[in-house]
Amino acid sequence: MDLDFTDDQTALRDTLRTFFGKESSTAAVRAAEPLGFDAALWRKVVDLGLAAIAVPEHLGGGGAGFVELAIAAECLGQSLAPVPLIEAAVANDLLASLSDAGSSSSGARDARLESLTARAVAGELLATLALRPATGDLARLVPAGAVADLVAVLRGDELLLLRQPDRGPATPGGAVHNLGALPLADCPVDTEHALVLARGPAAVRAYRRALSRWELLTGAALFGLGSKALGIGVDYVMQRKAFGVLIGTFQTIQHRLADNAIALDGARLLAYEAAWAQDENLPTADTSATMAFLFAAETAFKTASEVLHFHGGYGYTLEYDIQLYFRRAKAWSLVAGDSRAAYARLAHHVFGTAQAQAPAPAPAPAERAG
Amino acid sequence: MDLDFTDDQTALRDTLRTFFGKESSTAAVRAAEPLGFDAALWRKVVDLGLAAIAVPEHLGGGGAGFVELAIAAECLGQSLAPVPLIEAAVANDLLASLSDAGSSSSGARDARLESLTARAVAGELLATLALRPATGDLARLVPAGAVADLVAVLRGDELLLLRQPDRGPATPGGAVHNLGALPLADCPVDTEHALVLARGPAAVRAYRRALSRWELLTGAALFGLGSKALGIGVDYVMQRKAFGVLIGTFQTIQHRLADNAIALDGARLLAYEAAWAQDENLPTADTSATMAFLFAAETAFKTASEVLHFHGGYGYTLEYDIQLYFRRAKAWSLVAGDSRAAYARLAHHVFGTAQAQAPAPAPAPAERAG
Amino acid sequence: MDFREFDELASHREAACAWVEAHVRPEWVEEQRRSGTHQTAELHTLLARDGILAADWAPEYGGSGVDPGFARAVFDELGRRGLACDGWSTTSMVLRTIEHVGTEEQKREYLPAALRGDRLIALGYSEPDSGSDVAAAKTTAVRDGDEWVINGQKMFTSTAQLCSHVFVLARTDPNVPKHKGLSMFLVPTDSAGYDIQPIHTLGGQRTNATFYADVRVPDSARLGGVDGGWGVMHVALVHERSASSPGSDGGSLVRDLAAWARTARRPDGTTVLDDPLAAERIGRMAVDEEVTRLLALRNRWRAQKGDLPGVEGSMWKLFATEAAQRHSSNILDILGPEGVLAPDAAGAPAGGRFEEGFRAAVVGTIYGGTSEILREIIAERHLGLPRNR
Amino acid sequence: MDFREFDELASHREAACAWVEAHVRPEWVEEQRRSGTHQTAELHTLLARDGILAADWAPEYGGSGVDPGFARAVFDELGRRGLACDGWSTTSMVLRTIEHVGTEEQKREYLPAALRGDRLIALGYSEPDSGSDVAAAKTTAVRDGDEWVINGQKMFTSTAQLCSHVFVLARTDPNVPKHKGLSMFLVPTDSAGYDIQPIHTLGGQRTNATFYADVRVPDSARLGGVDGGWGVMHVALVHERSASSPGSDGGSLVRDLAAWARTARRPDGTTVLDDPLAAERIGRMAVDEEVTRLLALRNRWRAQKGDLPGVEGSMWKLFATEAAQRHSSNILDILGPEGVLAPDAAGAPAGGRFEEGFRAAVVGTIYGGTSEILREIIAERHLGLPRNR
Repeated sequence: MDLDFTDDQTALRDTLRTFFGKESSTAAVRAAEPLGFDAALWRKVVDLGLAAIAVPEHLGGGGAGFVELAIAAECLGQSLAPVPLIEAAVANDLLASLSDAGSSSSGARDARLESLTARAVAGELLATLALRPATGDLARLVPAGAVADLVAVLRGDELLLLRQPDRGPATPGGAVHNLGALPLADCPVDTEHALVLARGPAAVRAYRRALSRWELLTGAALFGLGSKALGIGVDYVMQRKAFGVLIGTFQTIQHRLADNAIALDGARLLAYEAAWAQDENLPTADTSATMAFLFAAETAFKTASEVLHFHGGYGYTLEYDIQLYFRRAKAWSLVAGDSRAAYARLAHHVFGTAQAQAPAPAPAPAERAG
Repeated sequence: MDLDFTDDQTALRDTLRTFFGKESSTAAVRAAEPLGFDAALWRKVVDLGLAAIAVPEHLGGGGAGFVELAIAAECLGQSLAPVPLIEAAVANDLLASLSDAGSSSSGARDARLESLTARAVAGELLATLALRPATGDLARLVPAGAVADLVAVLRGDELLLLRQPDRGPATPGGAVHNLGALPLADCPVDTEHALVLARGPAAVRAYRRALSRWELLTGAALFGLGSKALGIGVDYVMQRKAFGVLIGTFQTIQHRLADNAIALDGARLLAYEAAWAQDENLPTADTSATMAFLFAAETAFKTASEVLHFHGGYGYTLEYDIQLYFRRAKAWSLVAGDSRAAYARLAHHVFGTAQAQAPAPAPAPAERAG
Repeated sequence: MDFREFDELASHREAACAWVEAHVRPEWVEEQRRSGTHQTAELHTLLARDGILAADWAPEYGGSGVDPGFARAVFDELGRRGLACDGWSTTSMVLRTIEHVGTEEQKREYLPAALRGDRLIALGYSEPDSGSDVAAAKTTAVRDGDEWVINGQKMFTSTAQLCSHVFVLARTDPNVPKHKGLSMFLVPTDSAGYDIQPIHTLGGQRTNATFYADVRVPDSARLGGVDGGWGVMHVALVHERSASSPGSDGGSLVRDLAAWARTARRPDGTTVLDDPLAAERIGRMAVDEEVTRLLALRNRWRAQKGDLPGVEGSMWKLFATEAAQRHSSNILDILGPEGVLAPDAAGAPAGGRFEEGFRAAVVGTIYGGTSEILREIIAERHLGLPRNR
Repeated sequence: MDFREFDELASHREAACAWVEAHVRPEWVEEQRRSGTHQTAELHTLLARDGILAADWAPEYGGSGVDPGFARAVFDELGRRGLACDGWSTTSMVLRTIEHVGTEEQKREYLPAALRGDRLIALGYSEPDSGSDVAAAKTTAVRDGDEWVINGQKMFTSTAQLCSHVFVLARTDPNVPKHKGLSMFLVPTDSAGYDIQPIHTLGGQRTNATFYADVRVPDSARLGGVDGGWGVMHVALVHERSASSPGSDGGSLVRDLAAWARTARRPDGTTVLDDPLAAERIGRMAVDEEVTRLLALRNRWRAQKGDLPGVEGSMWKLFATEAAQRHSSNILDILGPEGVLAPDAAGAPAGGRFEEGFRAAVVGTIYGGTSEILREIIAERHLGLPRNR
């Protein structure tokens, strides 16, 4: 047991905290709204190799693991950095593992996949992942879908890679205005030109593993978001006075901040446990990831909501930063769907019979009524 | 609009509050545990005519309505009176309405039903209602089942009246020890000797209406319980000191008590609205009753839990009264099943399509696994 | 007991709908959303013209004799269609306060003009350094002959950009305990030295900071006694916290959600409402809404009997606004990923009304007394607990 | 990073099971429940005989050299079977405190004897008028030559009926601020003037009031400095709040519920776990349990590094006990009407363990520091917020 980072990990965290703190000020975050994408910052993130940090070295990546990615996600969350690092990292990892498996096991190398993977890992192309299976010919509300060149999506039992020639970091398109200022977009599924990454159970397995990894990294980012929101709250209640005293002396404020602090410590432990479990390839890795995601989502939202409330009327103004955190706390988790359904699925995975543990991709969306 | 009681209702409340306060002290409540039935008090309640107060006068009842019954239930709840007044009142009302309908409409008078109804209304027999349809030949955990002479129960689409010759107020039997010290018992369904009260949709309708009335009256009782628990809490925090001050000055205690006070006012309004809606025969009467029950159950439990907690270690001792309230707050509502499922059904009743509003009796219990 | 709502409301619904159909232009809703100004001048003029503003007032002050039930039904119907009248809301609170504590001259000066639609009054209580602790106001009013000279700054002076007056809380005696040295003034917004700056909010509404630099008002602009401002503001606050009528919040988000859940289908053909996890939350919300409605009903009943529902108003306000926050958050969860879509996004459920509602609900527990202040009021006045500061 | 639990625990599980199988008599569980005394003397003797009590101690104080992993696995396994060792829990907290602050003589006097199973020590902090505000203790200890004379009353002296000593907090200087005039004493329960009265609890446990009338103890019974009792008790409290090992709570109610829900069938043949409304709550509880486990893991990791996990211990204790209350209540709801059945009722799910767990969970947020005290510790020491009293 060792709950500390290694020295390298500590150094990485310090570096990234400084990097994101400097490059993703709240002014920069605001400037990137409503699209939620800062192309210059993305370039720098790519140059740091962050989106391929967990890709094996022989495929051009950093050869590190998910603990390192979780560190990056935490720092991204703290600064609300408007870059799709999590999506790109997960998609790159997916492409790399499929490309690697293809070249090593079957021998039937897919040159197109290898080339696209290499360019994604090198940062020339931005890849992302649709969090829900495609319905019909559309992948709905894909995170980073408005700025991605490549989109991995499950359709039926095929895992497809879509090329979006009309979009990419340089030419964002199709963005839909949303609560979290996320570069979401619907992505048409053009099966003729799509690359089939995998079929059948292998496709579902690879897709689910990618979803888990997205969950754990988003959990880490939400922890980062929540911890920063708590810090903003502590600072505010230590400077704002009411009734002649600092509002930080009020018992209800103290107690609610304390509750949030505990939950955030729990969220942190869950996120890094999940990252470690991925790196160790443990059978619990997927349930750990879901737990990390769900708990961080609730904690981040509760923390940001309460801290916003403690700001009084100022919390409601666009001028104060806390609203940036509040909106994203809700939106970052909601893009993966209703958490209640996820809790129910989790119970089956943790406690269910083998039968109930059969792969069940995240539920497809309800069709809009009109 | 008039949210006040009539003068008669106010007088009834004052009388019953005094009556139950005197006759059902917490010493008496303790003495009646674990069975949860005080035969002497029951005799007095019968003599006051409370269990038949809503039965029409021409059938021997008091000719009053559900607002009056709700007043009685509230006072019972405040004092935790160990008598099955609510069950008896609902069952008597059910018997009276079926007996009345039989004698007036079809002309085919059922002498046996009339006789049993008359004896129940007169207080010679104690009638109750099974809250779940019978499974097989058993009605599980019937409230007051251990002390009732008569049990109304739905089996399939037949509404049956069971005679329990081996049980009754004078000869309690089959009681199962439980959290709320309620005279619960499993009641065998002897179809040969049971009286069929109604069949088909009429049976389901009558049963559902009886359940609704049980819900609204139990809601009123839970409001009474919760309001008394709040009173105990206010008294305690105004006399207990910690850190040199009354604990009633602590902000978190004040705020939580205030929240409970609001919710209790809401529970009271819901309960009396539901009672009024029954008396007025409004189409919303059933959903009102369910709302009153669910909200009062949550409020009573939350209030009793928090007040118990404010007692510190003393709250955990059997010597202090608050544990009596805490246990019953949970048990009184739980005998009707999982509230979550009830909320889901409620949504269908309030918002669902006509199709979804088809009668759906309360869910039968899960069979025990072992 | 009788829980029936004013029968008038039901009987006037049809007439109210007809009035709204005849007069309201649909683009006003979009205009309110776009501008963040939740008050529409043309609509206000029409409401005044047809005596709807003046429905529930005595004839000597301009009362129109229009049935109050009809007027309420009109506002209810406007709310259902997403049209707010925030400027009129604050104005009517102040008018009720004038009715309670004003001089005969003040009643004659302000009431008829406002009921004719010629006056809108914004609330000027909060300041940069005092929100919940509103009695700590630093804005000063110094007497100079028959005039008062006002200096200071107010925050969150909503709809002031359309108002003829701001109802300003100012310190008239700095040498006494803070609650005892305050007075209230009706400050015309065309006064020299008055200035206004917009503040944009999370919910999309525009509010304002307003500035007072040697603003001079006559003594007749003072409402209530010198140094009696705290009591005057209390009257206005009670009206604010009990100013509820069903649907005045712009309709029920829960009802709208239920309508969506009843028809939106999952890929397997079932409706969202068939999902027990959605239905359970919707059922819970329905109960909360009924509690909210009943607490509001009680306020109106109290008002009908001539009482000021002080504690009861606080209870309603606290419960309603906290429930609205829970609901608006739960609603987005039920909607799933589509829940994040903003009003101007294609495919946003109910045109983005839920997403907007989520952002707007935030302020409910702050304006007009934070939840913490209201809990304190209830603890002290309803439960008799000791003051904790 | 490495989140693996002590490998020893897994590798010792089999041996621990075998030990428990070989030595534990099933009727002890029933006896603990019936008597409310959650400590079994025969079991304690066996644990001592086989060196399990003394597993993690230095040889010079009686350490047995038994693998601490095996010992933990045994306690874990006992917990899973519903056997508590509450008397040993308090004793080991006090032993750790003696190890930290005791004199060499005290270590030699108490540690070996306790590790041999010949000493059990109850905690005597709370008093009738001081629970959370434990520093307000009124029990006095007055020096008389080489002795101290103790007078007062302690509340909630759990397992004292089996103990050789009570660890008593007493006031030794009434003329200084309350925290600064306290000292701690190990008071033998065979002292003249000592008395005990049982107190019965909602959870079915028996606790006690203990009385001290001119009880005389030698100065060597004093642990830590004169008037230094607050610091000594703080050490013990840290151990109490971090004294966590998985399953030491008697096993996981949630796991048991899940097992029930996986097999119990509804009339339509589906399992309870197939009910999304049940599954959702079970999933939520599983997350809470994992958070609890990780917070406990962090405490052990801190302890392993030689730190006293003060704030972290408070975090674990607060989260774990509040989660347990939520869970025990949710579990009854999921069980439905059968949830109310007590352990001695026929047909009670899991033999009534859930109903009992519901009643027992109540005390979790009270003993060893109420949730309110723990939040205050976290607010002040972790977040740096100002003291609010």
